[in-house]
Amino acid sequence: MALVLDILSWGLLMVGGTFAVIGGVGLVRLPDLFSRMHGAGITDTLGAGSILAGLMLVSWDSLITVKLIAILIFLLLTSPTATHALARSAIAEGIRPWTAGQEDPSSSE
Amino acid sequence: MKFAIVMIAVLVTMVLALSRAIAGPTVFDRILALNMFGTKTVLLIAVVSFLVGRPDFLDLALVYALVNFIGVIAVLRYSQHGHFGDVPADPGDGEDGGPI
Amino acid sequence: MIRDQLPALQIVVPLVAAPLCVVLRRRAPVLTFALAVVWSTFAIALALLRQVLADGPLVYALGGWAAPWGIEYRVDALAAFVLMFVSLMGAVTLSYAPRSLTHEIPKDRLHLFVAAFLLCLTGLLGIVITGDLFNVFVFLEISALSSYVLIAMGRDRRALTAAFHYLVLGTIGATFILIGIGLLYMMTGTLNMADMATRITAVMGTRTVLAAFGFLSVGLFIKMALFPLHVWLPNAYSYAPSTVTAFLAATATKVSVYVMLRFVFSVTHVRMDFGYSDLGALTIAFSLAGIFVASTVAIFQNDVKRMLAYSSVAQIGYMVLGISFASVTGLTAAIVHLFNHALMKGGLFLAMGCFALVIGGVRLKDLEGVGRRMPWTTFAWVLGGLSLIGIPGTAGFISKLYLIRAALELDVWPVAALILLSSLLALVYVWRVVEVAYFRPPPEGVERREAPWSMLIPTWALVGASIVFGVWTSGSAGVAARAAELLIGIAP
Amino acid sequence: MNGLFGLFNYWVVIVLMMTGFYIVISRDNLIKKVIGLNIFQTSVFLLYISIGKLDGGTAPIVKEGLESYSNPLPSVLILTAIVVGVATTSVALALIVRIREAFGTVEEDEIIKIAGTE
Amino acid sequence: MKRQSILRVVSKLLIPYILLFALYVQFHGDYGPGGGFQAGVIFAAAFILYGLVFGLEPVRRVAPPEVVEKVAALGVLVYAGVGVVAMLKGGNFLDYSALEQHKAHAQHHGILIIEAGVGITVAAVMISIFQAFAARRAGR
Amino acid sequence: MILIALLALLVATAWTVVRLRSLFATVMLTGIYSFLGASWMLLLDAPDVAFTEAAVGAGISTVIMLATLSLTTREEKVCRFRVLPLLVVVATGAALVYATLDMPVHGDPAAPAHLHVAPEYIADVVPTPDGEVLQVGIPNVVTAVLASYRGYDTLGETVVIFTAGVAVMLLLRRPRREDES
Repeated sequence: MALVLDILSWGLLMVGGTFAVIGGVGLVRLPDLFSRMHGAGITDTLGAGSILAGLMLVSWDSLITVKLIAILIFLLLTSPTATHALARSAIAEGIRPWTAGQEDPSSSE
Repeated sequence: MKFAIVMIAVLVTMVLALSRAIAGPTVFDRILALNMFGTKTVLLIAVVSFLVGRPDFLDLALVYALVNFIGVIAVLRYSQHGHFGDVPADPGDGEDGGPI
Repeated sequence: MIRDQLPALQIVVPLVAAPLCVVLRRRAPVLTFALAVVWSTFAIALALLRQVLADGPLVYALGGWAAPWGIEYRVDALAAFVLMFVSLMGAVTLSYAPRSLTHEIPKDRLHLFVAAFLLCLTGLLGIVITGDLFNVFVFLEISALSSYVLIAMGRDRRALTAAFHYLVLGTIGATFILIGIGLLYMMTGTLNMADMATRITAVMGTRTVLAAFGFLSVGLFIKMALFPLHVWLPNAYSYAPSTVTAFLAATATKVSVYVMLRFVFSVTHVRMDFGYSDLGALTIAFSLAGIFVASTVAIFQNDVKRMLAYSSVAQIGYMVLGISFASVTGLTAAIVHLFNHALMKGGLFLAMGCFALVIGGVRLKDLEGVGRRMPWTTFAWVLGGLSLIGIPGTAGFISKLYLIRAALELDVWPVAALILLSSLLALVYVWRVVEVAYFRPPPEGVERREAPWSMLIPTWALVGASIVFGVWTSGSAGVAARAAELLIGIAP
Repeated sequence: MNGLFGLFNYWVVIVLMMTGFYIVISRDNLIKKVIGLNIFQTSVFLLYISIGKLDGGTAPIVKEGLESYSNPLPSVLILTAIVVGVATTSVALALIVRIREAFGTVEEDEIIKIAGTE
Repeated sequence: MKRQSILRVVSKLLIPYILLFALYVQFHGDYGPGGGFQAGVIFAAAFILYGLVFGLEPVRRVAPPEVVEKVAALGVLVYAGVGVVAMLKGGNFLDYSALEQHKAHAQHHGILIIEAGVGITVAAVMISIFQAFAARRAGR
Repeated sequence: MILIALLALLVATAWTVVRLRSLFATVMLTGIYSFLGASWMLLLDAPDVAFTEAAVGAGISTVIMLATLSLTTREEKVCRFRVLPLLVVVATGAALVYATLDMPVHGDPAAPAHLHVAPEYIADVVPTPDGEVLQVGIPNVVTAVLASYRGYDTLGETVVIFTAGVAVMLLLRRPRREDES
């Protein structure tokens, strides 16, 4: 049982770490705000989710797991909310999503 | 071991987010990077507290998440209205309006 | 029982009074209450001074914990003396305040202003009484924060920039002090001054302690406005409300000088044999430069408040000069000048407040013929001015006398000569005002109108005291000499 | 935390402190000054905290099975200093708001120019 | 931001839990990181979030500036009051041991009360600072 | 390793703050700076401080600064290089580096700070002036020192924050009548 938990947590942590880095690369490399948002969104939910789940498996102690769950719920609630509000504000400001064929908007500013 | 690897991954992500926050170019890019940086810090704290064997410090991670959320909302609020006073409840608030 | 608790009451009374003022809120009760508080604070300080002079230094363990672990108050003759005159200044200036405040502060915020004043007083007293280095920083910040806002309450919009400028420099100074404290803590492992004094001997010559000393000194020099770090002071004093200027000019910089004294002599034990060193020579040069430059600048000011502010910078030079002699006489001069300068500068600025209230401006040309319009206020101003110059029979004379004696003791007669010469500069700027006030005709059509009694009495009390202490020196110089002996470590 | 890191750590913190200090004294914009002040102070906090660290120690919250703890005193001092820092910041910013209302600008050189004409 | 429904719903959902968390930090300070100051800040953060999302007026209704001002003073009075009571009971200022017969309990209770004082002051001051800044509009 | 990485990030952030003219971006970076600093403090065994720094530096300060920006300006007008400040800074920095040369090495258990005063706090055996040893009995030593041994400092801290509240209200509260000149 302990071994299974250990392997599972290894797996989750690694997956989470990978997602985090991929999202980070996306944040830097993707061409415009909205696609970057997508990259950030992945790390915030999936990356954070897997890492925290991995940590939960390590600590089968009650209080710590409760705290981890609280953090996870908090992140899952706030991060998409913030991103959503951000996207709406950006639209309201007049920033339009970049579509293929356009010039790279990040180079124009 | 696994904690160390994840920690490094999170650190790398933080560096990437920071570089986006520094580069911009629009305000919203920076806000996005700020938000991501905050959540990554939360993860870093969580992982590190396991790494050094004091997982009872997770309260801190929760505080970071909370502060980060408020920070991002404040930044958004500022960039949108330009002030923190009362917003006149105008139903015709243009693009901003309408329930989802 | 009250006797044992005096040191705590000294701080607790004004500290608790400040939030109570915020709760009370209504103008009349707040003012009455605050006046009662400041005068009882002064009474406590007097009782404390008597007790210390009779029984020797007092130690009070806060929270009931022994010293290096807990924080303690340490009241010796010097601390009690400074506490006495700081609380005296608080009491006198606040008694003077009501009339001029209604003139200068919006009505619905008066209770907040009084609270800030009390907090400033608490901070200054707290710095003086404590025996813990970090606690000095905390109370320094209480007094600093409240003085920033007190200054910003001036009617002129430049008061705001003056306050901001002071805030930036003051915070840099405080941060330097914080760095210095950190380095000292690193080397000794303690924050208690008495404990540090014993533990620092082992690491005295190390580069870290040297740097700590440097950072603390620079921080304190900024706070006390020693030339050339005085840039914040002239604007702050010129644009602040009169009451605030009088209070701060009489206390804030003095308390920083006190901390310097405490740190140099109680913690690092500079003793007689150490005396006149290279470092001493350097500070002597700086303070002399400060005295001359600031006095000269003062001569060319047309705003009298600003003139007095520059004069304050020069006076700080005298105090630091006394400290750098590192002898009993030199220290006596510095300590007695703390007190005497508080009296005369307080009096002078209060008189300025009277002018400002009645005439509306304090530029030289506003004061033309004021000797005939407001004879009592002007005469008070002149007496204060004489004391500033150091005419025999005034308190200022006593300070300079000790200072010159200290210089002669060390056989540096050029310094003594320079001190005398600098008095001539003071004579010039005081004379400029006297000339305008008495020998120019007042503008057409103004009547003789004196400042209200509630303002004249406090002004005269301070000016009168500066004459009294010019004659009866055992009350000031006697106590100062005892404090100096204790600091140098030759008294029992 | 080897020997090499021993002083290196302090030096980087010093660089941070000086960066903040430079911002404070070199910028005309009042808000930028306050930001510099913030960075300066935060870096001093870092200096203090590194004084408190003990090799092999953990956070000073006593727990069964742990032997060596880092020094709690710098933490306590810095908690106080942080509070002082935020208090100073908020007063400074309030002053800036008033200055802007009175002078119409927050650039020091412009304010000096305006104030000089009075 | 008045019209952002998702944000409003999520914030409304979160605020009670933030307040709860502040209380946890306040009273858990003896055992873990945290204490009066941190709790006060988090408590104020809940109000600030409310103000950011719903506007200043609702916050002023919940926490009128005149009341907040007095509450801030109250916190200091609570703290100093413990010290004064200790003095009245024959101990030194802030000597909690003098508060009760059992000294260890007295220390414990003393710490709890003064931490509450710190929390009250900090929360009130932070809220009032936010209100003061938010209520001032540029260009007026 | 992670400490060095965090320090490098801190330096990068601070230097960007020097360069950037957009105050808005600067404020956000200051928030990030606080986050980084707080993480660093956590790693150096100061969780209470990290807690406070995160809540205050990244939370409250950011909000107040943004509020100030909204009432003043977004952009710094000029951002020029200046020699004199640089000299002052270099001199100060040199003095500090000079100070480090005789310092106990980072983390050294034989440093005076670890041998004096602190051990009694941790062991909870602090004496009263009468020599009696009294126990506070709280696991979090930082809270014990903060609230009991050095409770007077904390009272001072509370008063400082109260002073700030009074100051801000004095400065920013609108007068009842609009006659303030």
